[in-house]
Amino acid sequence: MSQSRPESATDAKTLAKQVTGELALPEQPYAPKRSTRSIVGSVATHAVLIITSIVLVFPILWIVFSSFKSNAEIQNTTIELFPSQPTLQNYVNILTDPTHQYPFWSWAGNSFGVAFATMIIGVSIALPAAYALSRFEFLGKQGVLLSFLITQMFPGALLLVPLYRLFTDLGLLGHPYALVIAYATTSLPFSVYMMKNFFDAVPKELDQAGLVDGLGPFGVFWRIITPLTIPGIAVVAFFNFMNAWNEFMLARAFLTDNTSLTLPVGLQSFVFAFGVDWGRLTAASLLVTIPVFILFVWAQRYLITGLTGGSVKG
Amino acid sequence: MNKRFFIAIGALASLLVMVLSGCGGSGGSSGPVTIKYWYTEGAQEAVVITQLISKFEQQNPNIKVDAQLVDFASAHDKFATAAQNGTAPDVLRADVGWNTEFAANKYLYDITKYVSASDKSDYLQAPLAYATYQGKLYGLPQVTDFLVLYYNKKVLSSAGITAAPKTWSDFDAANKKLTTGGKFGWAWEGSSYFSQPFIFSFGGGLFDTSTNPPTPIINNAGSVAGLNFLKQELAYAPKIDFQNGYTNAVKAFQTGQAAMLMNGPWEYTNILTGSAFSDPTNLGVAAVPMDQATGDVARSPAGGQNYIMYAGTKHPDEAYKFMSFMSSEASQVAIANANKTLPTRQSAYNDSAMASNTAVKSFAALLPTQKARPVIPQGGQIYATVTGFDPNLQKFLTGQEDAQTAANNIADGFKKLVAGS
Amino acid sequence: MATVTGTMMPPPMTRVTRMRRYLRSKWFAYACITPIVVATAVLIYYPLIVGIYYSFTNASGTNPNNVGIPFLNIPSTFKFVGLKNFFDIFANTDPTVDVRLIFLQTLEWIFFNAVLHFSIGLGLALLLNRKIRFRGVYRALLIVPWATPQFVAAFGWRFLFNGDYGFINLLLERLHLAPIDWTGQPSAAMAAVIICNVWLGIPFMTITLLGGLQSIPNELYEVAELDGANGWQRFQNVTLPLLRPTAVLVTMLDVIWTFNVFAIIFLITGGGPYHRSDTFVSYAFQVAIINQKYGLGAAYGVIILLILVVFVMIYSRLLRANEQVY
Amino acid sequence: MADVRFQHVYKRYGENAPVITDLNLEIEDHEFLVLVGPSGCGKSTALRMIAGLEDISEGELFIGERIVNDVAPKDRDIAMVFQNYALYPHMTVFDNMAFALKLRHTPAEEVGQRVERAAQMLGITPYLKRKPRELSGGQRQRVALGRALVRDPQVFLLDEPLSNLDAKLRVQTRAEISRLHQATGTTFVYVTHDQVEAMTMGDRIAVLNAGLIQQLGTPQDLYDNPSNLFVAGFIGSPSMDFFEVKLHRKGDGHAEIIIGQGDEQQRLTLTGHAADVATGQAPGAGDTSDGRPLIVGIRPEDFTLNGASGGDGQTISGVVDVVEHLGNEQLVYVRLPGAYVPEAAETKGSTARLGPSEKVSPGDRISLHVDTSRLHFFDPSTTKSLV
Repeated sequence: MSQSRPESATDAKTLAKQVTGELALPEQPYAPKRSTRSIVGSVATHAVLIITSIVLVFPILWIVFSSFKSNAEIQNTTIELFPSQPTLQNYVNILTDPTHQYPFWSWAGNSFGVAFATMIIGVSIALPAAYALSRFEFLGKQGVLLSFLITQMFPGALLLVPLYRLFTDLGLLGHPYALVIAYATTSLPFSVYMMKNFFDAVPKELDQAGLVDGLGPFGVFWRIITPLTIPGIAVVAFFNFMNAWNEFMLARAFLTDNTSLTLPVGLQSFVFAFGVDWGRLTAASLLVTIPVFILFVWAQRYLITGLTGGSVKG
Repeated sequence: MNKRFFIAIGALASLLVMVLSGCGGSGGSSGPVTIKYWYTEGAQEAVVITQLISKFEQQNPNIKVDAQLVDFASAHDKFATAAQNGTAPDVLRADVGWNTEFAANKYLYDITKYVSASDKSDYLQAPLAYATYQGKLYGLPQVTDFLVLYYNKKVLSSAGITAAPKTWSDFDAANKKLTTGGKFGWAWEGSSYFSQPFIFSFGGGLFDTSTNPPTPIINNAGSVAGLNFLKQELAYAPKIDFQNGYTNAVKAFQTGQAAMLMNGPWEYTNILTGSAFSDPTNLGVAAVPMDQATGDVARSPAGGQNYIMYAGTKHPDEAYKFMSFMSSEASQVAIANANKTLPTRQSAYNDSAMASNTAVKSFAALLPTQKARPVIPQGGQIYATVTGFDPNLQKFLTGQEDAQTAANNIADGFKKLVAGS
Repeated sequence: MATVTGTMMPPPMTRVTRMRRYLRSKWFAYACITPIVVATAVLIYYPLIVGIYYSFTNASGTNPNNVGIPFLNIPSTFKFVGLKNFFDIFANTDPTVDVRLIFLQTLEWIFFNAVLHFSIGLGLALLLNRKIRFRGVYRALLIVPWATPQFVAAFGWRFLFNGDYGFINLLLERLHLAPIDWTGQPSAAMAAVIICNVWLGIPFMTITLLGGLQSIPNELYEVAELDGANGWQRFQNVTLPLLRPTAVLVTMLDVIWTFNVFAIIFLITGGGPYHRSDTFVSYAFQVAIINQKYGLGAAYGVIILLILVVFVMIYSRLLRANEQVY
Repeated sequence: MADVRFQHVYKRYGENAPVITDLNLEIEDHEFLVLVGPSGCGKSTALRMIAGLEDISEGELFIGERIVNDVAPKDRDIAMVFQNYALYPHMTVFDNMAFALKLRHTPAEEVGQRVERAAQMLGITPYLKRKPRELSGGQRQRVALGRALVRDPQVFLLDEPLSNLDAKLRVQTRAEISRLHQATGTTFVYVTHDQVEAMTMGDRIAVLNAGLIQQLGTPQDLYDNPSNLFVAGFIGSPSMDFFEVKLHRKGDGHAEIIIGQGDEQQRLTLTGHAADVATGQAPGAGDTSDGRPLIVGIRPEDFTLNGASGGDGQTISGVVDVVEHLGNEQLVYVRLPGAYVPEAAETKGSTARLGPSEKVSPGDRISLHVDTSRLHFFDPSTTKSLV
């Protein structure tokens, strides 16, 4: 046997199954037999979980309820969960922008465009790199891996000034799409790391079967391995998209025109020097959150696999 | 390599081109010139501004105004960012404090040549001074403002207070009477800018601009006395949430929870939307109280806004046309009538259309209490956290530092600020 | 290579042949890796070097140390000042801010977030690992904060923390407790931003640790039970050691993410009062962008990098001990 | 169809000792060659070199008349069956089998026919529309074979193709692969660690250890004339029993070996071929001087139970350790003096293969008759066979 393939056949099979989504849900988790647990314990467990769930969901619910309240009602100093006179006015204000001051659609368009472009560029650069790192031994590989490990931890604050100056010199400051360059690049190390985990889970024999069947190295990558890691690619794409969708610091520092803002910075427009328009802010927040939420519910299972290298099932 | 791959790459590339051209494709074409304008008014104040802009566009079919709202709090650094990059608006409504700073940084277009002597002499002297740097004109004053004492007439009279407090001891006495049963004598906004009436009225100040560089006097005896008095009177105000101090204070006054408030003319129309002022005549306007010992000195911080033009503008003539339209007598009157803010032109005060504007008249009467702001290049940053003004004030108010220490720290911050380090 | 059938040993390969042969087998790997290497070199490492260079200058966006604006024909006037920025930071000379406190706050921020994320996450994971009713429902609800964009969370919590009509203080009032001055008191402000970030981070911890728990084979518990281990002993001797690799990895991710958090601090407290809820990251933004002190801001960036390098060194040792990825 | 030739092939990873050292091997056209050896011996590496999946550090590899060192796998016209089948999970069985043909732009009609034919041969026609994950292990194995079969390649490579099957299926598939070889007449190169597979399937077997070919030959040849201790221990189940002995040349031209020392000492008088070897009369025999230490190998079937206690110089006695009844025979583990256990041996200790009716129980002291003409001699220092 060659030294480079330590995993046993059964491992490879399980992993292959996992990649193709075949793996059944994990066996029943270990649980002490019901009889050994008292009713009191069970009630306590549920109580803790219910309280925690409430605490975790409440801030979002509060935003939901508030978005249907008038600003006057929001600023009421008595606790009032549900709007007494529910109104859609906040949503109308956001979506139609009657005062031409808060171009929500421009922000959404910018955010979507930036996030989408980040996703496309990020994935198309990260994908082949992750494949190479997963499959080949080559001179400099350790260096590349180490450099990714380090850059993965660079905070935005570190690159803030130099990127700000670089973008200024290139005349890119203020253009939302210039952010794509920064976003796609800064999320690359992590994208590669995640994608590599997905590739690692695909048995190398499939590459070899492809080679023997008549494919070149690119053909193997593009026609065999890429189709097999579509969930992984989707997760990396989602990760890139979300990163760009949520990024605040660089957007806040680099964007100036009201119409060129992305959503996070745009929404900040409702926080004025002299107060906050909570009605619009909550409504807009909710509008921003819902699509992300739907995507997230789908992606989170795979996301964990990607983050933890398959050592953990979601 | 196979066909599918190239198709994918091609699609990707064309997508990128489409996406990127979306942001680079504007401008450059002939036809009407587009002027980008950033305004910083709040939603209510901005109504008249947008009306004026469409009027301007009607009168000048060759000039389009791309008017964008930029929040006042972030307008300063957004303009600075955009100015360095060439994407700044042609015209900006800027706080008077920023005018000198931007001019000193060479971000601004010298408009001296456009303004005739007669036009210049129509502007009030104090606001015009803020637009002037090293003898050149860098902006046109839009509004001037200062703080006044708003009071709830009904509440005061029912507490047996017949007139608005003239001195701080009146103010203190009134607070003692008014603060009962969940109600407060006054509400305070909780930020450095609003501490100035106290600092100034006891003989203190921010800078002594007669020296070069200007010397901080925020830590002189008068300033410290003012700060101590402020803290003492906060016993009669609702607890301050520093992040939301401004709105909370205004709201407390609007709803009758607090009987007095120090704020500017810009807030007048908004205050009237409050439940305590469904009868507008219930709102009283008086001068900021004075310290008996110091006397009737200028004690209310002067503020205001100017129209300024970006040095990198490609259309200075059109931009100036727009600026001058916005600060014309007619426009100033329209703004004053809509927002009850103070015009910067002599002629505007004498305009017949202003006759019924009692609010502006009552503000104008208090103009002598206005204390000019130091015209220094760093003027725009005096109230920014960088100087430590707000941070140290907060430390003082929350009992972490005594007034003198806080004031000394602020003075150190001011020193660093003017030294430019 | 020439055919040498017949000779005992082929002639030794020359360096060039070796190289050519190497590239022939590895060209695809290099082709794959080139875009990313170029991208990170140009957009991460080059800016990094520029940033380090700036940290030795007094560059700023305002006169007299202007970086220069080619667009407006303004020449650059900033100068090389050596280690002055770092001296200023370490000597704590800025009267407006206590750098030592910001350092401590950064540690405080990371420590409380990491500890609370982990302990709450583990607790919930253990509860959810039991065979209980409505497990799916709880799990779904738990994910809500994770799916919430950071800035929305920040706005939401800022709303809840409002001193006047914020839900939390209204609730405290209702319970006849003293309302908390969330933005005025340093400790309360720090608590506020930590609470928001803890809220955001719990789901990730819970779900990953739950996954880790579920991947522990049942047999081990059964064996332990046969060996006479009670619940706590099983937890100690089976759960904890087997969960360790997962725990180490997610804690590292958590610490990195937490360290980088900016929006929450900036949007909830703005770092206030008087910088008492600032971390290095949020403070660096104020210095660099709001105050346009690029030189000083870059110096903070370098310090942040140094902190991370130390962290990476410690952690990579732990990682190696755990035979983790990379 | 083509032959495959290794000429002085080396495989190194970095600076480490080579994984394969000076491999010279000619696999003939139409031949079924088995590469066998313990894990890590380099057999898979050698196979993967033929496939082009592993670089050759030094030396040449020929397929037919062509040097293929730098030929990409796709251009070598070989097919390979992988240990874990390596079926493309995202393709149906049909597509899996048709994939390589499609890549070679074979007309669709012909692809269909060839897949159909191969599927029929392997009995997987009903599953053509299924995805691999819907198949059992045995079915997947057939698909993997089918995928290689439709190619009609020059060389057919199989890398431990049976190791993931259960015992029964393994035996069935073994025969099936042999049939396939006969049907196609293609060169087969088969890698396994299981010497039973090697013995049952290979025309010739190459035994590898530590990157070196130990012996190349027909199964019978390997079994009868292992060239060294490794092959002797590796081939055959249970393994050959080994003893450290001393050669004693008697004056009368006969020779005997002395097993064990002191009280334990036992002697066996050599006969037949073994005696020829030990006395240097067989061609190629090495040093056979008196008193020379040797390692002697005895196949377990060369023992028979001898009720009477020896004295004829053909008997050796020891204590029974364990008895395994297999129905047709029984394996008796005996503690014998001087027993020697080489590394590669499957069974540790001495084993005798006895008839099913012999009554032997653990603890018994038994005498075993040895067919002393069938002993194998190895040099203890070189481990090479004395012949």
